[in-house]
Amino acid sequence: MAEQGSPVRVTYDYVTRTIARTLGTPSRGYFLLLGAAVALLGVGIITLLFLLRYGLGLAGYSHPVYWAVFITCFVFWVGIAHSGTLISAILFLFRSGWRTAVYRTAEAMTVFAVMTAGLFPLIHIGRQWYFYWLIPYPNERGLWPNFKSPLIWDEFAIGTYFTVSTLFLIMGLIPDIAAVRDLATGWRKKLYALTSIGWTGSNEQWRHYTRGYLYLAALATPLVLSVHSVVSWDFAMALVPGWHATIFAPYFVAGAIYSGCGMVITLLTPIRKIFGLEEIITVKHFENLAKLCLLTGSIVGYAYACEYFMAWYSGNPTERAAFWYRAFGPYWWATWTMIICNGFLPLLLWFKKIRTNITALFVISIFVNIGMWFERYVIIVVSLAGEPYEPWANAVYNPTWADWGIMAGSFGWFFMWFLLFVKNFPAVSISEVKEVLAPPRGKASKAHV
Amino acid sequence: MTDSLDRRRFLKVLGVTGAGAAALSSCGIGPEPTERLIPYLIQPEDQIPGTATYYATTCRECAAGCGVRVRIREGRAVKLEGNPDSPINRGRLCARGQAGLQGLYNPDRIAHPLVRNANGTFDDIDWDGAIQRLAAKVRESQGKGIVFLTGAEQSTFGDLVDEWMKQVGGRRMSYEPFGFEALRAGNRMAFGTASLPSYDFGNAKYLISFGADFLDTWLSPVEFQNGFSQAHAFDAGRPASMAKFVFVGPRMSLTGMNADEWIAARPGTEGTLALAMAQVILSQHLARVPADASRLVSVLGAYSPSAVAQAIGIDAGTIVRLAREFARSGGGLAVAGGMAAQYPNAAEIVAAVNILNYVVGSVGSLVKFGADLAIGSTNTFADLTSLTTDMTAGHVGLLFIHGANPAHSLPGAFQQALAKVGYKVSFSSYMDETAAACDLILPDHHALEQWGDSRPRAGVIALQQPVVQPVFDTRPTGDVILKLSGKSGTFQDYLQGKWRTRRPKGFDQYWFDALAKGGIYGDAPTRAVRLAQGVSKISFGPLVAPAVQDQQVIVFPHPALHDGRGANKPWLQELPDPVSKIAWHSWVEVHPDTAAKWGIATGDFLLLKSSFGAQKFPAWITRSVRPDVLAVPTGQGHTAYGRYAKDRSANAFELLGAQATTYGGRSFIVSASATKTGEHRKIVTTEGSPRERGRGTVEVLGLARAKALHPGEAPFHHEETPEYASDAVAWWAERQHEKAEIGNYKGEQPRWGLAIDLSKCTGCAACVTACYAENNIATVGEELMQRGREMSWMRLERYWLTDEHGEPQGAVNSPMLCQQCGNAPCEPVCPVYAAYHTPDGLNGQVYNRCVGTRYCSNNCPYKVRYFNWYNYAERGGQYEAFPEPLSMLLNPDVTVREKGVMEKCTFCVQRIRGAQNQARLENRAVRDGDIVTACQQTCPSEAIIFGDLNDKRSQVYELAGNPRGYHVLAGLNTKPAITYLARVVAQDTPSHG
Amino acid sequence: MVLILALAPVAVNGQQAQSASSSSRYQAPVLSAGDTSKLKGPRQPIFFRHDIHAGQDQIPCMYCHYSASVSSEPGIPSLQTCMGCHQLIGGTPPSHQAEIKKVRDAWRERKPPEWIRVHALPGFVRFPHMRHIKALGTNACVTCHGDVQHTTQISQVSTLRMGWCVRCHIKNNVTRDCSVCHY
Amino acid sequence: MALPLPKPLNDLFNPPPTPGVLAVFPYLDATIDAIKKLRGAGHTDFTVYSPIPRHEIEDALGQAVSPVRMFTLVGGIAGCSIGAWLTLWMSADWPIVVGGKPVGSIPPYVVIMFEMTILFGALSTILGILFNTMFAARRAGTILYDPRFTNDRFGIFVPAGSDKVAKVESLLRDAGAEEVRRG
Repeated sequence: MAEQGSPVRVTYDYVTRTIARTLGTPSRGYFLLLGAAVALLGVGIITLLFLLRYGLGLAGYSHPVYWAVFITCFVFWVGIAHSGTLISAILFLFRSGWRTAVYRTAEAMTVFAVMTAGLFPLIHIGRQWYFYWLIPYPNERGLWPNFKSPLIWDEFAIGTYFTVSTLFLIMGLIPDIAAVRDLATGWRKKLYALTSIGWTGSNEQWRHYTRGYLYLAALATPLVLSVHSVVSWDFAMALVPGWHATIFAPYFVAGAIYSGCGMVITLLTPIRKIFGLEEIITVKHFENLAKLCLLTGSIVGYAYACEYFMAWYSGNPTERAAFWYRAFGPYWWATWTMIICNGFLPLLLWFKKIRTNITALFVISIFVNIGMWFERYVIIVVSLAGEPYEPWANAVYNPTWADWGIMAGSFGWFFMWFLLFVKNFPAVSISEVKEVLAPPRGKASKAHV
Repeated sequence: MTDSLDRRRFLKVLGVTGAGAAALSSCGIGPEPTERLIPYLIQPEDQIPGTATYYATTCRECAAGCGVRVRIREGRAVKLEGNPDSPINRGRLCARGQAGLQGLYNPDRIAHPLVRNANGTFDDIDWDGAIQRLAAKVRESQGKGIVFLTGAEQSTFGDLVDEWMKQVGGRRMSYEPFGFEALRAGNRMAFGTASLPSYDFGNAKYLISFGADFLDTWLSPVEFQNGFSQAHAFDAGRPASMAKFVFVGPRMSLTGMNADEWIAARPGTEGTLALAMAQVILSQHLARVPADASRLVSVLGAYSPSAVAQAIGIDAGTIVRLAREFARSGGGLAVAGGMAAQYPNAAEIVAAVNILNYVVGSVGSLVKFGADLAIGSTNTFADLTSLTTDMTAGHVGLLFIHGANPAHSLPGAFQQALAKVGYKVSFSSYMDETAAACDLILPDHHALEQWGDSRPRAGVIALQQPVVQPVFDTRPTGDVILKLSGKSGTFQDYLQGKWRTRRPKGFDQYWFDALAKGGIYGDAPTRAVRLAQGVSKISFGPLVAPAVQDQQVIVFPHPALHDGRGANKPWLQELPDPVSKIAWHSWVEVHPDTAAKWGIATGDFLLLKSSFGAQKFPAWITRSVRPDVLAVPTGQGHTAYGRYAKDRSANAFELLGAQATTYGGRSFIVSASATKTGEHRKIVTTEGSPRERGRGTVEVLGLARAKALHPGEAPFHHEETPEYASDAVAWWAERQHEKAEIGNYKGEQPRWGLAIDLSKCTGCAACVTACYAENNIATVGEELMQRGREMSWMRLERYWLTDEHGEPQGAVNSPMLCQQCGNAPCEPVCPVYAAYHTPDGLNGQVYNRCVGTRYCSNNCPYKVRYFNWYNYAERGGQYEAFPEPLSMLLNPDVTVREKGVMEKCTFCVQRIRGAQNQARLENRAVRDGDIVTACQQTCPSEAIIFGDLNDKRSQVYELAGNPRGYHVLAGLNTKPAITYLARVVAQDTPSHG
Repeated sequence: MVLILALAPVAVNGQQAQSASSSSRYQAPVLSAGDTSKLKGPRQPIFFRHDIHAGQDQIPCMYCHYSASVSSEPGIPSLQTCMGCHQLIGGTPPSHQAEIKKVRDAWRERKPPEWIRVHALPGFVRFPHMRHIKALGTNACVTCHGDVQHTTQISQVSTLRMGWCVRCHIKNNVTRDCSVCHY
Repeated sequence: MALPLPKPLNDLFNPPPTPGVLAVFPYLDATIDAIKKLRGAGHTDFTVYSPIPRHEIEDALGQAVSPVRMFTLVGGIAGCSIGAWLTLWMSADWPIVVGGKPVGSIPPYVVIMFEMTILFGALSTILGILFNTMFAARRAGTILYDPRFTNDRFGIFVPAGSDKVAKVESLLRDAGAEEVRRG
């Protein structure tokens, strides 16, 4: 915001126009990026067609590693989806002002990440064409799904999360769309006129809007925490050593927010540069995000330590075997990638120099993403491969082109939507940025001067 | 899928045929094809559609002559089961026997006669043309030497061949790759008789096997295994419970794996050990020795333990101990065979072992001459060598080959010799190496399609009858011969004629009984034998260890593929070798020390170069072989023999010499140089951790401890629930149960359960193949198996038993299959109830409801759920498991699973439902024993018992309460329905990793 | 000829008309080619009429479908069974004679007719006929196959879908356990 | 901003125009002043435009708390009970035992209930906002509006008949409106 010594005076008008400018006609670079995303998506779709025709055998699965890259990606994207609602809802309840400049991006990211994550359960099941059997709909056979299964919990949690976060995003957008509507011309004006559903900013509208927004935030907050807890229960409810742990819910939530913040930084850095939003998204915002990373990252690191400690302290031979296998088994490289990226890297953020250096943050954020992907890979694949209950079960797991193809597709899908969004809707909240500005003061008398 | 089964080919069959075997995919995408129902022309009175009928016949997969009952559904043979009436296998069957079906419906069978044309390839020819052509050949080659080479044929067919050969002035020879020349020679040396006695393992009180793999390949494996498990199993009731079993040999085979003690004697010194033991027994008067044994003193004098210990490679004390144990047991049985009977000095070894039996008086009681085994009566290797010479010299104008594949297993000289033979005729049903080299192929019926008999043992005549219509345009060789020899009638008439001579009066009844029982089962009187005169003059060879220059390479018969005849059957190819757990390719066994010396790891290729041939095999590094010995299995390395066998790995026979041994046999040990080629392959193994790591997967008890157990004791209970928790757990279980008492789950229900006695299980894996056959389990092939995608619902886990030095003394084999848990972890996680608990206590798996989340498998601590990664039933698919006509052996009562669904063992639920339906029809309850699972039915050692755990009178209930009983991973409170009975080992301080 | 005309209307909706007159012994209608084309269900290679055999002549179902009461499969009669009667019976109306001739020809040529399957269950469903007949009696066929005795050409009358089975199981208060039918 | 909308949406979004005065204010304080003055002059149903929500304005207007919260509450409770019904009834409809657990076991179902609570709570909150704001719009009728209100200007529209217009105008000017319009 308007800090001392900032070159331009950030006024309401400045905010509106700067942000509205981001919606201008896109550059060639933009189209290149979009093209790349769509191409990746194409790869994913082709891979999926192969999977449908020939079966999941094309992926790297092997007994007993029956979940692998697909579920890893699923958890990864669900994780990404978390910071958004956290920043917009929880920080909103905490009245922390700095969120205003970044929460729109985060929220959009959330929605698209959930859209991506939601695809994986459909892709990874053996008979994708029967996915609807998981939905409780009245059918001729008189059968219902099994609500005891964590997968059904997932379905409800993810479904709810997608619906609510989408509504939350749209809610926040309405006043801003109205703002750009009043500046726009041509087809865009029509579009915004429709999508702003008659917003004028009258006191009645603000009155209900603010209240409603508050309650939405209040609902979204426990939801955020629940969703990744439920996802974590997919594993915690199973008796696989390395999965079956009570620490999982908080551990996953922290991890999710950690990865989410990482992704926000990854996305904001270029947006800020390209759209010239330096005055609105300042270093201070990045620093705060970094702090959030530091906090959650430390929690994650602590969780890792906890897992190993409990494995040792419990004296449970299978637990011990599982974690020994993790750290020193054939998949040690994955484990150590995860520990270094998530356990140690965030510690750099203790230094203000690094916290306030955008480039450094950007690099770190990339590693955070990688680290968190590997965390899920380790938890899922390595725990199954190291199956210690049944000494005879032997695993020889290696991902194949099919795994990578689908994963690439998911990134394409995500970035396609994100890019489309930032060019067509204000990627930074107009009204809320204004809220944290000093309003134009002044008495009638002055007005006449 | 239904319409893909070409009904026309087998009987004119009901349209409903195979509807049961319809693939799940019919519920997938796309409409159902309109089916056609083709009625019988004439209803066979013994066929009820939808209901199985059983016919008794004889298994011809090896020469043991086990009786089988073939399960027929709508004219298709869908399962082979042992015939309880047969005294040979007593209703049991081995993996090779089970796989006989895949020989019948093999996709690579020769469908019609073939004749070689000018440019060396084969043309089709009609039967009449072929027979005329052959008749002409016979006429013109008379006097030019006619030879008819058969397999081990002690049968009416053999007689017919003999007659015909007499008629055309030719000679018949029979060939068995792993012959028994040494046994006969050794018996002649010791007792002056060349016949092979039958062995009574069942009543032995102490067993020593000098190399004889009587559980996997030696003589009559199923019979011996059945007897062995009786003697060796632990039974608290019996006075001399558990006969100790000692295995002497350089390599631990399936048989050796079941030993309580493994003596890795230096190859060739087995006989020396036997003599030394005999010497101890005589000198220390440990047994009441027969009078004439005194003549042995002179011979044995030299063989004092101290004198020979170094040569054998063990310390004298061990020899004395063994001798004591053996003699004192009052029922010691020593057998020599396998490797020990295939050394250059094998005859002496056998003679030595005979002497050992003789001095403790086992000859006559446990070693029964009189009830002689027929298999020994094949021609010797020397005869075959001379045949080769004749052929090379061009003295053979016409060669017939039936039921043998010498081109694969005989030395290369034979192949070259074949080229010199005027005209070669093969009766093979498959295009094996020999057939491929012949000029005319007249495909024979499969054993299940034709009449025949065999005389495996004096007093036993096993009858063989056609149980299905011929699958292809083939003809019984018997018929062909009769036609050629100008006789009228078919081979069936000929056979009946022969049988009629045995019982002219009341023949029809006699014949009918034989058909119903599967043969005539009599007992030949035991013949007393005395020591031969020359026994004192036998020179048993040097007492010092031969200086080992090169590595000794042992070539041993593969337990499943044997000499290679099993290699065209996917079930056998995919069946992991009981010891190495390797499938689909062969290997060379290397001791870790040797491996370290050469710097090789498992999977590295070793080039073995003997003075006769060179082959390369991937190394399998194991302590189950002597450091100075390399061991290679036969069975692979075919250059023909169909899609499953062709170009797979290397042929171990090619390492062996062509020179016959002094006793006319073939030496299967050869010294060879081993060099690392630098190539590496990922071996296809199902082996996980060879050590059980104290996870409670298998439990082992020392003999003393086991004996001390009294009924009601439960030494393993603490693993189930710790004392302090048991009350709480019980209360909780009760509450849960109450809450679950609703709907179908109300009231009295059975709880199906299994009891598996690890003291009986030998790890022979017959159950695995039986499970494949019963449950339409797909074979996935080498590539997928390498990626750990085998579908075997039942797997055998082999955990080494080690002595204090960590050297393997044997292994515990534990069949691991779905435990049908009471509190199954797999069930609650399934989002669509595809995995659920049936009222009768099974873990139901509803294939057509499964969407394939695979969560159930992740949550299964036993890892016994298997996923269909591809559509293995897809016509012409890359991984098609049942290519025509293999699909005909699909069990109509079991769904063929589609891609994307989870599958697993359900205790043969189709058999359970079948029995329940039958009982309902007869207005009665299901009785204990009505339901027999496929694995239980076939288990040669009777280790598996199925039944209702809620039925206090059932056998399984009793076993479940056995003090040795335990549940795998019981600590997880999964409440498995399978009770394992702990393995009991003779030494009292067992350790397993 | 007159007879045919007289009966023609009945033939078209023969079922209802006949089941009404239950007092007198059932007379299967004689049909002209035109009428038969209107009938539901697939046209079989031989125009076999259950209404004549089972209805008019009152041959019990189990006479031909011999294994329905003892086995899971009902079985379809072998050609021999047909010939058992049709050695002698040649049929009166020419249309009948024509069909019966087909049977005799098939027998002579040893070539059984390929019936088109009407009632088919997917491969993963087990339906033990004998248990259902045991429970519901020998006339229970109609519960699933419809009023065969008065049906001229067989067509599938019940959906044979899972819900249909389950409803009946609930009605009769018998087990709904999945593994009774699916394995 | 009139958009072509189908009835009845049209009535909802574009009610008949209301006569009155629209004032544009550059400053917040001036706006507050104006509001105070208007209320002092007995005006109640005027509309205040602002680019962002300001509590000063709310205070000045002295509005009651929005009824949206009731929507949230009701929605939440409904969601929770639907969740409970869904899980318990569906388990009881075809009782299947899994893992030796009770057929209807609450602990796992709590998750579903919770999610349904949130879902329905959120949905009905949205409905509440839409309903209320539209209701407000409807009551106000179509009133004058200026695009700058979403940017950096505040505005007040006072509905006034031709008799009162002049008075209101002067009042707003005094308060510091930089522009006043009639409509």
